[in-house]
Amino acid sequence: MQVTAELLKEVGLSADEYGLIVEKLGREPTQVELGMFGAMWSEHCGYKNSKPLLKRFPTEGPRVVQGPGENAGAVDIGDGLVAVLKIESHNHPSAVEPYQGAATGVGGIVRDIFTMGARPVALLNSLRFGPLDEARNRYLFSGVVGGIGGYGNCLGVPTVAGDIFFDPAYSGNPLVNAMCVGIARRDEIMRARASGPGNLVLIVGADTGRDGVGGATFASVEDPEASHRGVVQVGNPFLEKLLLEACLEVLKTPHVVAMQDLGAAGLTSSTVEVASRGGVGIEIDVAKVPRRETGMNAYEVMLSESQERMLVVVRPDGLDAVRAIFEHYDLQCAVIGVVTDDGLVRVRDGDKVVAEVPTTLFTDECPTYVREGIESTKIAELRARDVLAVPDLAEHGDLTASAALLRLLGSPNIGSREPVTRTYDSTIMTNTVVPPRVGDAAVIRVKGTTIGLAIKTDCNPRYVYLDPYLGGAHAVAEAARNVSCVGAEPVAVTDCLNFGNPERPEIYYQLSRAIDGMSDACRALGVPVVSGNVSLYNESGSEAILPTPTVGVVGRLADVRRHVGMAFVEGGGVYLVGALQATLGGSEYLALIHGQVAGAPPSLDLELEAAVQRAVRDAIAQGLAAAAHDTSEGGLAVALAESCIAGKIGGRFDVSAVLAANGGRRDVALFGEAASRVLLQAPPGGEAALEAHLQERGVPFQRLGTAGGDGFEIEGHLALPLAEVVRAWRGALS
Amino acid sequence: MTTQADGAKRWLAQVYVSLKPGVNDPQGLAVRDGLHMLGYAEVDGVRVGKYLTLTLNAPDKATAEARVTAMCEQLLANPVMERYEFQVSEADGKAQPRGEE
Amino acid sequence: MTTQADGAKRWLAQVYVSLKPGVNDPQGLAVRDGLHMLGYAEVDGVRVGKYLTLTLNAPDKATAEARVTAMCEQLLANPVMERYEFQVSEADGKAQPRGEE
Amino acid sequence: MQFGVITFPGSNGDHDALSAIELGLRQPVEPVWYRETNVSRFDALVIPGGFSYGDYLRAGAIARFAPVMEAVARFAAEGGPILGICNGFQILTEAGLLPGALLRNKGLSFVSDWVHVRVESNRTRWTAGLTPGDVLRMPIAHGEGRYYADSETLERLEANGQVVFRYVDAAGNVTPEADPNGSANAIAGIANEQGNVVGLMPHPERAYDALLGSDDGLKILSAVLQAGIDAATARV
Ligand SMILES: Nc1ncnc2c1ncn2[C@@H]1O[C@H](COP(=O)(O)OP(=O)(O)O)[C@@H](O)[C@H]1O
Ligand SMILES: [Mg+2]
Repeated sequence: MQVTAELLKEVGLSADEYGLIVEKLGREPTQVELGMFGAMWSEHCGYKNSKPLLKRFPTEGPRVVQGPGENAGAVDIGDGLVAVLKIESHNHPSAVEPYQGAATGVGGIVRDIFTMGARPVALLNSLRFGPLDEARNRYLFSGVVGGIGGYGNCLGVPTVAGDIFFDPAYSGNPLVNAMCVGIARRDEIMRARASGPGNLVLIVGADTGRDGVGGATFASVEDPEASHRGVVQVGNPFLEKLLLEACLEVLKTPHVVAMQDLGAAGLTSSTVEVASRGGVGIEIDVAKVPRRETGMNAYEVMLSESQERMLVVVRPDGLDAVRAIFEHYDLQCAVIGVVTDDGLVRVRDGDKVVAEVPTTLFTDECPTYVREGIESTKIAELRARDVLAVPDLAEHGDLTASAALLRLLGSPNIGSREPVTRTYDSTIMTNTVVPPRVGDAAVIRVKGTTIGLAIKTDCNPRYVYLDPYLGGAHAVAEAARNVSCVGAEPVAVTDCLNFGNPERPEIYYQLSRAIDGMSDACRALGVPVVSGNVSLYNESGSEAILPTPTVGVVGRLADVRRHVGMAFVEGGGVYLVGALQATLGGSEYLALIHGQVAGAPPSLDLELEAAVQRAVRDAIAQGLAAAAHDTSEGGLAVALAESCIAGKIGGRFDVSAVLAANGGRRDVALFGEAASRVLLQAPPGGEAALEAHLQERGVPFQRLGTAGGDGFEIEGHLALPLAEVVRAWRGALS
Repeated sequence: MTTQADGAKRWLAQVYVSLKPGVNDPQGLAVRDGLHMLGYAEVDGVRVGKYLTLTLNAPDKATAEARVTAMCEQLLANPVMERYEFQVSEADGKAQPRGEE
Repeated sequence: MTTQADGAKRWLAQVYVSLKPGVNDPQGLAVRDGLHMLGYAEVDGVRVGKYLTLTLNAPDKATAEARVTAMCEQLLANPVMERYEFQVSEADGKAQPRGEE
Repeated sequence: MQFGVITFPGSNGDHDALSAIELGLRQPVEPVWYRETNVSRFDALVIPGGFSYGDYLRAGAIARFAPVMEAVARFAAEGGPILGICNGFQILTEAGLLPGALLRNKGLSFVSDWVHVRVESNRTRWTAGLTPGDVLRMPIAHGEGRYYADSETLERLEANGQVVFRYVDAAGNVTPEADPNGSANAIAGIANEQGNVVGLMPHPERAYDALLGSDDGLKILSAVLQAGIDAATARV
């Protein structure tokens, strides 16, 4: 085999890395081995740029049952149960074929959950696109949303929450992050660690085709269009549903030693990973892998990313029982190899050995890079800009408070998500207590217990762009705050680090600082990171996306009936809990109305954040609150409007204290953004009790007014019929 | 066959869109299995695509064909995973494409 | 064209399933609107149906046609709202229906 | 009363139907795998929602030929109560046990929402205890729920009182906005002539607990229970 620069480029290895392979192997790799190294040493599988940074995350805590390193993380939720969670990106495939890219993203994350022996109970999605006035972005948006619904709906797992954000930086490189949560018995969790030489390796599910050959490598280079030559992956949720039921049933038997889904880099990564985690060797024969097409070679079979396949390691005496279960579900399963004790990954094609490499060479010996990060001066300048140089709101003219409010509510970053969430089945499984749009986070019950889980994804990428450390911390704080706002205690984080090319110092800086910020926030709020995913090289035309460390938080409610939504009820007093100061820095208002992404993002006092969240969720748990809603994009006025819209009720609010705290700037008071702030409503007549509670907790709070009527009024600033407010908000995504 | 006031004629285009070779077709597999369940064991492969009928006005067949090609490239087929073929014939004067007379 | 050991030949059936006249076709309307938006104002009607390709073994064309008719009646089309047409021709000897060579 | 819930490959509402009957209705219930050929041990059958055989080709088209369907047809012919929910409704129409067909929603996309339906007829086994005019709140979740039948069939259904549920607003009025999928005559559910087989697109089995937003679905499930108890009492 002639190893040319072109060939190395195709498998995504540098000349140095190739040299290292030859040195460690003591010979030139075969073609199949080279392809396998390319995949295993890609960023996607090998985390070569991110591994040293990921070590900074706090990953331990009293509830952690499984931290990073397995297919998904797991945390104890009581009653002998664990919540299993994981988020993953499918950005590059979605840029090429949005429907199938997003659909197979959902399929992949669901497999990560049931591989652990957990039943998937909820799906979330975190999406980023370029502006919808460009036709290509509209095509990507509708394709991605269609694919997420198409797959999840068919599978019968409810899609209960998520977040969507638009910015020109995502044109040509949308982000599609899918998260899944499952539930398992703590003592029944399965791990993907092969053991016991002589145990059999089975492949189950779909036939193998040429789909996505080279996908892992492709996810680790810029410009997906040019680098993707494989056949587009088409998902089959129907088959996945059978696989899901069959795998959960098989895992109830004593015959299974390990289970691993085939994701990026297909058979290559799944065999290497089960062997490496178990510290054993593995031998498979590609000739035994059922094919969808004729004429496939060993290289293609080893690197195919055909969907809906699982690797199962079973004890030989359990083979018949396991096979019978798969056959019951009309699934084919083929014995393709055995676990060995020689520490080698050996691939045969019939009689011929086409690859034979020590397992650890693929994993432990994968080079890692610690790079130097340097902040871009352009961004430092943007951050330093004086955002108060923009003119304040006026009594008359174009920039009145009511005009600004209506524009903000109609912004695609703020307005109604109904056109999206209506296409996702959110009620299947009969667990959904707080569906999308009803609360800041989704709440599902855990059948057979009083426990509830609250879940939400979040990340304000403008904050991260302007200040990666602070923005990373905000992402964790906001996702956790949303979970607290329905009454749950945040217990675990899963994260998806979407960044540009880490080989550029200014991108590496963003990645490294964002991880620091996230880590500090996780520590302060007591939520460990138990799983995650890294997606680098998100660029198109040499422009990187906004740095987007998406955070998914799972929270726990001891009594699921004690929850609230964000909808105001008639007659209850409305309070602002948290600090009164806000800023236009990094705000939606500044971007939408003044066309600037600039200034320092809101400051974040993590102690205050923790105290506010605790006070809010305890108030809810004690039945002292009727509604809660955090103030995020669009600031206080938008948050008040959102809770009125949700409650189909107006309200009269007085923000003079907020105005005073912000130096009399009306724009800052109404639309400035801040962390650690929550709108909390008392049930009618419950104001005194709620105030006493907040006082006792020592968190700052301010009464703003009362909900009621059919007008939306902020005294001295704006007064609008609720119907007009609703209309503006409704049209945001159409 | 109708000729419009402006000299344009009405054409019927029958467009067949199918998945490219090698692209996984779960629907085709399910239909094949369904046919086997019904005893049609002689069927060994099924692929499912789209069949679109369009009526359009154009001065002549060559123009109609050129326009339909453009429509296929731009909208009717997804070049990442599909391919298309079509036939253009004179429409029979009815207002709707075949399928809606 | 292949002839099997048992004397059967391989046939390719191209089946076109479309909605009956009078059955509302929102998908066809959406495609038409999409074409108009892209500037194809000359299109006045679109209907969307299914295009299935099957390969099957049968001793002769008449048998193949009779079997495909039965498949359409039983499974491939729903007579409540659909109708079908098909063509049977000799398969070109490849293992898969057109679309998967 | 012994309930059976049929699972086809790709059914995904089977677990919900089992939960609703077990936890909501508190009646014995058993899953029935699609390869079974005998369902005579049951007093009532539910064909649940989902994507049987992936909904490939047409929703319900392949499932109607599954082995269990012959037994289901016999059960129906003998007057046994059958409720087809969503995909179950689609399967029953494909199988000819209910007239008409369910086509792609008028808006083309899948719709997941809460709707109101009005009870139009209580001359079925699944609405016996209800009063025509009653409004029930239940979720829907489907992409192909637009009820279609030719005009003759529609007239016959209306005249015979076979239209069982219609989409309405919260006040019980038929309005264009209240119909989520463009169904003929805003039909959400129908019955066969005998009234023992009922199909509907909304999900009563997802509305069995107020914590989930409504328990109106229990009214439908308990109607058949009450009808069964009445019949048993009459026999005694
Ligand atoms: N892609 C999505 N999928 C499902 N639900 C979503 C999605 N995007 C937003 N939502 C839901 O819409 C509501 C508002 O979300 P978001 O605007 O992100 O709230 P906030 O900014 O207050 O965190 C939430 O209930 C959220 O879960
Ligand atoms: Mg948000």
